[in-house]
Amino acid sequence: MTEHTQDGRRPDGGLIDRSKRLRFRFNGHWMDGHPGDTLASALLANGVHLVGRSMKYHRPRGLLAAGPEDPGGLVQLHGQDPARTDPNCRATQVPLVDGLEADSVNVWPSVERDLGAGLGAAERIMGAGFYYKVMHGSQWMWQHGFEPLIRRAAGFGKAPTQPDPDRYDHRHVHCDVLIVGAGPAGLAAAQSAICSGARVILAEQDERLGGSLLARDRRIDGWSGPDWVAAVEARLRACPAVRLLPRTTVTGYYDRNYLVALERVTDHLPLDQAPAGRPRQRLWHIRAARVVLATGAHERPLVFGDNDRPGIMLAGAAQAYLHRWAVLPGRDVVLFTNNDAAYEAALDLHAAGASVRAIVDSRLEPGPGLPARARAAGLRIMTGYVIGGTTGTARVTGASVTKRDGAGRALPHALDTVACDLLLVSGGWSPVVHLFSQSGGRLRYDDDRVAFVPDRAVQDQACVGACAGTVALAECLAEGAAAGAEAVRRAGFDPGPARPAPAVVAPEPGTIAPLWWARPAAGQEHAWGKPFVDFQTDTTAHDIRQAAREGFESVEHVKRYTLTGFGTDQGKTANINALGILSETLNRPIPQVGTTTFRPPYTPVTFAAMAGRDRGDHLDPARLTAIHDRHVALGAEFEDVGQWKRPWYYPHAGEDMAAAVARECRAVREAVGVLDASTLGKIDIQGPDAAEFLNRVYTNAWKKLAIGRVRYGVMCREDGMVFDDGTTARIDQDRYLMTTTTGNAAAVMDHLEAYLQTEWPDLRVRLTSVTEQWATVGLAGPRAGVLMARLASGQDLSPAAFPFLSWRLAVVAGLHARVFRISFTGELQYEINVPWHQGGALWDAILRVGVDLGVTPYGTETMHVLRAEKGFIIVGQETDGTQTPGDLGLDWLVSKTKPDFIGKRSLSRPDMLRPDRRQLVGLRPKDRRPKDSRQVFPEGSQIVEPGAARRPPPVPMLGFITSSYWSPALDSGFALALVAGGRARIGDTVSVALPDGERPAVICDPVMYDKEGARRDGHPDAARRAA
Amino acid sequence: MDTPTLPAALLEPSDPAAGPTAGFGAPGGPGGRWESPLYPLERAMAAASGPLVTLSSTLPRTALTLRATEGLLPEIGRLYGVTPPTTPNTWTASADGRRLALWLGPDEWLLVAPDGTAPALEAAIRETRANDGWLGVTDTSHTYTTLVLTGPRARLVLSKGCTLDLHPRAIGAGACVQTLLARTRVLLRFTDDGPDRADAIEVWVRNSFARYTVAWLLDAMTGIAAEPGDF
Amino acid sequence: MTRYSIWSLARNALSHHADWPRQWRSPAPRPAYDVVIVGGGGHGLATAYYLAKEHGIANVAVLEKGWLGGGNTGRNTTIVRSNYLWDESAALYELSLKLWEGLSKDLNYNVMLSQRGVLNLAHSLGDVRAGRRRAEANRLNGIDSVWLEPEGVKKVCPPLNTSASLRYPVLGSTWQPRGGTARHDAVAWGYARAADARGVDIIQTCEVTGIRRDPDGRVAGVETTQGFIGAGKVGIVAAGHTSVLAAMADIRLPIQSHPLQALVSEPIKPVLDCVVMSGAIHVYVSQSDKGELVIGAGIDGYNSYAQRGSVHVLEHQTAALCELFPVFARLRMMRTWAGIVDVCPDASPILGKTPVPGLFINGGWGTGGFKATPGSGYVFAHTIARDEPHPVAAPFALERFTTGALIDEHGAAAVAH
Amino acid sequence: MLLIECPWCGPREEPEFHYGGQAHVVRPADPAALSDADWAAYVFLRDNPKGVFAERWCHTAGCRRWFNVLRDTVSHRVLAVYRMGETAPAVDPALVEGAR
Repeated sequence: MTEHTQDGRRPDGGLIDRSKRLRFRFNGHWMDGHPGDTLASALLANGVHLVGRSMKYHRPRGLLAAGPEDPGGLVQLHGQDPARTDPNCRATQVPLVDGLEADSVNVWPSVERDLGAGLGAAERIMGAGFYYKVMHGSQWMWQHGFEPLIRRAAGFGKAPTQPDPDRYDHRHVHCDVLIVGAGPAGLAAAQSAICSGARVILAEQDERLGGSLLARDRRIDGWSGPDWVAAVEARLRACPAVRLLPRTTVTGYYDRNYLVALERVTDHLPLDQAPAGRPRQRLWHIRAARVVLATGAHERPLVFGDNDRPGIMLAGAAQAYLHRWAVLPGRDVVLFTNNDAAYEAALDLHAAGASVRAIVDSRLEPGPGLPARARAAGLRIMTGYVIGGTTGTARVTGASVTKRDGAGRALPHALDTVACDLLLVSGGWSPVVHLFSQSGGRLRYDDDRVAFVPDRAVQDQACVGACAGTVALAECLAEGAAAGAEAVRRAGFDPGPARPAPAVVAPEPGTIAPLWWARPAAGQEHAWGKPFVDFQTDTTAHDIRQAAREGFESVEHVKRYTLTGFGTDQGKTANINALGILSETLNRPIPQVGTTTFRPPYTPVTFAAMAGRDRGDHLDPARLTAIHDRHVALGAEFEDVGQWKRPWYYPHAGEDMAAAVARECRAVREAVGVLDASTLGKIDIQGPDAAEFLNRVYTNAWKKLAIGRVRYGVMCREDGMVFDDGTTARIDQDRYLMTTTTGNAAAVMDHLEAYLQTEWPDLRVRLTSVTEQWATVGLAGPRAGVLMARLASGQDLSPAAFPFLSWRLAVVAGLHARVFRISFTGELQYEINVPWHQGGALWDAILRVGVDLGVTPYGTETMHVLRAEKGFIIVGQETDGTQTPGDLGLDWLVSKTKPDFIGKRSLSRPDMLRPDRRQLVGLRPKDRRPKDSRQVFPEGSQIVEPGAARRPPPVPMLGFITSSYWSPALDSGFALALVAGGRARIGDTVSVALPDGERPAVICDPVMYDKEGARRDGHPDAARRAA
Repeated sequence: MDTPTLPAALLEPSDPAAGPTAGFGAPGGPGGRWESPLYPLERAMAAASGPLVTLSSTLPRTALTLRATEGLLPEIGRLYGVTPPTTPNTWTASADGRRLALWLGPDEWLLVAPDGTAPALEAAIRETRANDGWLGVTDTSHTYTTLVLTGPRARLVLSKGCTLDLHPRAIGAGACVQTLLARTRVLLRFTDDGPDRADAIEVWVRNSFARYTVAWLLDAMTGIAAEPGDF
Repeated sequence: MTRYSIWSLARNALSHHADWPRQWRSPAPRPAYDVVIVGGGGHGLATAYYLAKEHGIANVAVLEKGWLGGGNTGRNTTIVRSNYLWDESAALYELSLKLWEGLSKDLNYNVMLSQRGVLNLAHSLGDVRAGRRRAEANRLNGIDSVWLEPEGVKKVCPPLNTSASLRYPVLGSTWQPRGGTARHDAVAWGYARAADARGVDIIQTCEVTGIRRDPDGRVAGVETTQGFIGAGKVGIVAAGHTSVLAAMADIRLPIQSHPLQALVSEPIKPVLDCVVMSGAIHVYVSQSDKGELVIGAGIDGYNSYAQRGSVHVLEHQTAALCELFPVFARLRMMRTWAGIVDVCPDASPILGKTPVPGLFINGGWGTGGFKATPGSGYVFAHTIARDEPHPVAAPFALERFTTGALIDEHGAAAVAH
Repeated sequence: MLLIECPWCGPREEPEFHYGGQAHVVRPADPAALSDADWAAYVFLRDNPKGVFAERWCHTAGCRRWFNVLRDTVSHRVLAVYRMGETAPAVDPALVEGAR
């Protein structure tokens, strides 16, 4: 195993802590680095340039950049805990920690010897759009032969195989000024915004403030860049209204200055040093009165043959590695540039002891500033030349310099192949306009700067510094300061007197001339190897030209056809070059070819950070009734009904669900059952027009309901379809209590409020939800009366004195209660409402007092069986939003005399009058076998004419089964169903179509138990037995 | 402030069996007359509380949801001892601080009064109905579970799940807002009832959501000491 | 049309792909056409293709205001399936799926149909009932839909969390093996190339600004940013702008336009081999051939033409994703976008004639249009060519809102809304 | 994420609100007098403009009031907020993206 040493590290300088050594492992090799390093800088310090392989051709790839724009340096991070493996991390953004382990992605068996790279001749075939042109002849061959190969080859890292153990946080904050980016312009903005009283947030993606000041040799007011940054940072930290957010990337810019930022809270700490309970990452949601974008610029590479080898690096990145991390990324250096500014990198590396072999400038006439200094330093400058191609495999070994012909094309033969281990490239700078564009801002192409710059803003914001296309440091500082002060002023604060402009020492930025592709001479276009545009997706200049040739002229088409910009770097270095090449190909100016819109996120955001705390039990609230703990103690299984947890059934030891439900059913039919019905929606309706209101929202008549009485009602939407049902009681002269279904409670409340506030504001009606004011317990069964009498001693709540469909105030188990006589089971039933906080006490009392009566808790499943035996519907089960009241056999509930109610007019539309509408009926197995619980048709089964299911599809369907159960009382399976014209077909035999064949069934009345309603007031026999 | 000339029934519990110490069991405990949904969580709430933030629940109080037109407010104020505020998102209190009126909407208030006074208060307010067919009053004493967050990082904890501007400059004692906390509707009442007139923020949540909200808050409080405390 | 094959590819590789012809021409608009299709997305291009292929009507222009496939065709999550509840929908989407299955061959263009199967998860007893009902109806309609219990779901999709401790556990799922995904851009490009080869003029950056009618009310042509173009018949196939275009002919529609957002993860090695949809907890996910997890959810609640949605919607859907797939929690969201979907009250499209003679509408597909592309184009071409609805299209006529014969597919849409 | 000015509670984030679609659609006084087509128009047909849209929102997580909003469906800019029963105020066309 090779022992790596930091022989790329300079003996002094840099913003690293040399007093500490950090051990890390890359592709199995142990190496050293220092605090302050990124994985990228540490790798370069150890002489490692080959970091990964590209997506399509598996070409060796190294580090092109030093920041988030780097396309190639993707690694999979491992930790002690395999659940924390992290694919596709950018080495340039991974803070080095002790014990870090990283591997190259998308390589097999190793990055040095990757079999994927052996595609050889096949590469030649794989031009743009290659996939679309083959394997279209046979779906089978494509899907079973070719597609699996493509899938296996694609993708970079591997997903974890275990759940993420980390925590993630969210914060919501508001501020007067949000400054994005803490480079010189952002810091200047912050400095002039603080101490005004305005709330300022400064977000910086890096762990250090300073931006380009950390990567260049600059002096401000006599301070070095890092020292000036430290001084400003100290001032900012001293101001309480300023929130500094380092390691925080603003990833999204949404409507009304709403921005989202990802803070990496503990990613830079070794696991054992992360404080307990701290989240791994935090997603900030920021609503800012004004935003200052100081997001800087990205340098772009040049496009030429084999421009992708490890050791080919952006000029500014090399400066960053040198100044910030004291890493000399190469000793024999060639610079290829189309602009003056990049000369500084050659000068810096020269000063640091590297040998600058050549500066190749595509322009004939460089500017007077930095190029002159380079010349003065004795560096070899070749103007009017380009680099045609390179040599090397795992690292660049040479650059072939060639002249340009009359058409500006690179000649196919090298004038000179300059040996080098570092080839610096600079194609100019692209302002980081991503957030500006996300905010809706329009971009403008600036010919002088050869870049898209912000144009018209649509939100309250300012762009400053390199983000605005400004290059000179002094101007960046001035723009920042002015924007900071302006932001403060707009927020209503006084920024105080402007600071004097600082004295700045920085080189002249100089000029640039576009060079989108050092395109080889006509007919020799492939002489120099592959000219890569997108280093991650392996798009070449040839691909772009081919796309244009094939008719893909929109830049969006070209991107999609060639996959330019579809990598994890989202084309930060590639998109503008692709556009330039397309522009040349189509012979149209860049503004006419267009740019792409930038969408969030600026850099990728961890899914779990998006989810924040909304994971596990916090995904959605579980609503619990006052009696919940009793159900748990009784061993209940729960059913999710909306957000509610409702007891489904209460299995005893050794019982399965069927046995438990059968026992509960028998208890209700033969003794007394107790049900927690607290989840039903309850609405207190008050006001002199309440009856009129009910008349309009329900299909039946409400004006004659007496105080103390209860009525069942159904409400429709305007389309005439049943929306909800429930009982409503008249509490007082102008007061009613409406109940709704559990799942629809909020929807009904919204529906009613909407009509009151927007359609009928003249109705004097007030609605208040009292769902959670009351705990509701139902007692049902022939012994319910006896139990009720015990609970409400001294009060006559017997069926004789307390008629069906009425309610009473009573003291039940010593608690003030409202008791309702309604029945969803067909048995004598009381619904006892007590204040929520007393629900537990009521439940306890019922079980205590009723123990000798066989009082049995029953769940929703038993409730469903019992109501289905009686033919009662459940909204959402017998209905799916396409049933009228008539379809459900509820015509008797639809007033013929009321002039109007919600949905009435819809009921007379032609389709509502069809005789073959699906109608609610009962269904019984034709050949009933007692005690055979297998004779329960599956719910959802379709109903067909006998024999129809044996014919080829499509098979006409008559309807389907909405509810189906085993009935202990009927000793039979039975079902409710919606069947076309069903009410006229009672007695007919139809087939239930099951996957394994038809089952004959007989259509019957939906009320299958106690049709005459004899049990509603308590079965005399049962009551007598109980007594 | 109106001078309270209130019948005794509105000041003290009319039902002698009510009140925080009454009932079958201990106050707030299982089986009690006022069984808090939080009794299994009280210990965890205490354990999670510290100098930076505390989480507790309140003792029972009467709460009435009042629906009225503005013209009716003076009369209700005279009766109740405090006039319901017409400034949105604020609350007012009687001179002795025992009766509160929280703005819920342009025609809706929450009256908060000593435990056990609901029946008498409701009846008394209903008396004013003669003046206005728009009046509605509903006892909602048992609808909510009320939590209290105090401490210098109480607002920070809320800001993890609440989109409002919770900066003291934007919202302070005297404010009450209905909003979302995580995935639940809440009513936040801001007071300076904490030690040394520091924040004490009431979080009113409907009973069925109480455990979710507390579990969420406990999670949000985890590791709060390691977090920069600036707000 | 140069036929694509491994041989043509090899031949072109020799010339470094320098000789590929244009996939479609870029003609200037002629003064008039028999049929003008407004909208160069998948549905519009398919309509033009089938007009030429099935009905011999090749004097057709497809007008696109931007670039082909730049609307919802290029913005959707590419799910293909036909397991719809009602007979009318089942007929339409199954016709479509059958066309999908032969589409690459028909178009001589690999649209990368990947029939890796679609799960529609059930998380409540209500979901289970609805899912079983749909699977049974599908089966009788000849659609390969089955019901899976949780163990079967786990077998089909191992990374899915089927533990009972989930906030909303997986109680089962419908499973359509023939469902899957396709490469959305390729669908537009493949249809464009094939339609062009049959003589259809495809005109990009040509925005329709008005619909001109004869004095007798019949459609006469369209005003565009490239001038007036006469037309015997006009078909509006402009998802996201159906209402805007219909308004040019004074037609009001029961359509509202909403943002629909989607996102992808960074590309990872294959880990998910089917499409998973959960209407109840609002997320659906598949893995593309590039390795990205492609994730969608429900629409944003408000009307919008901005191709931009609200971030909390994405947060909710990623929360749902982390719940169903805890092993995906550390992966990263790489790209987000939004389309504009035209939503009908019954979650079914409007397909057919309008009150204006010669004017036809195909729209209102909501979140589910992509899967219908071939079938929609096929029946719409028939409807335009014959001036009477294709039998499969007939139930989707605008009149259903008057008669009440809605086709309520809320339960079958990806996410109920 | 929209920021909507509730007429009573001030600016609040979108999740606190419920969307109610087109504003000023008046329920027919006598539905029985309408033809099927006219009734269908009331129930189903809605404006869907690209540009200024008068729509209803309810501050469900706040004061529970319904109110009207004029909003640009292209820029998402809220141009005006007014109460139920009030008429829509005039809008400065310069602020409307959808008109461009």
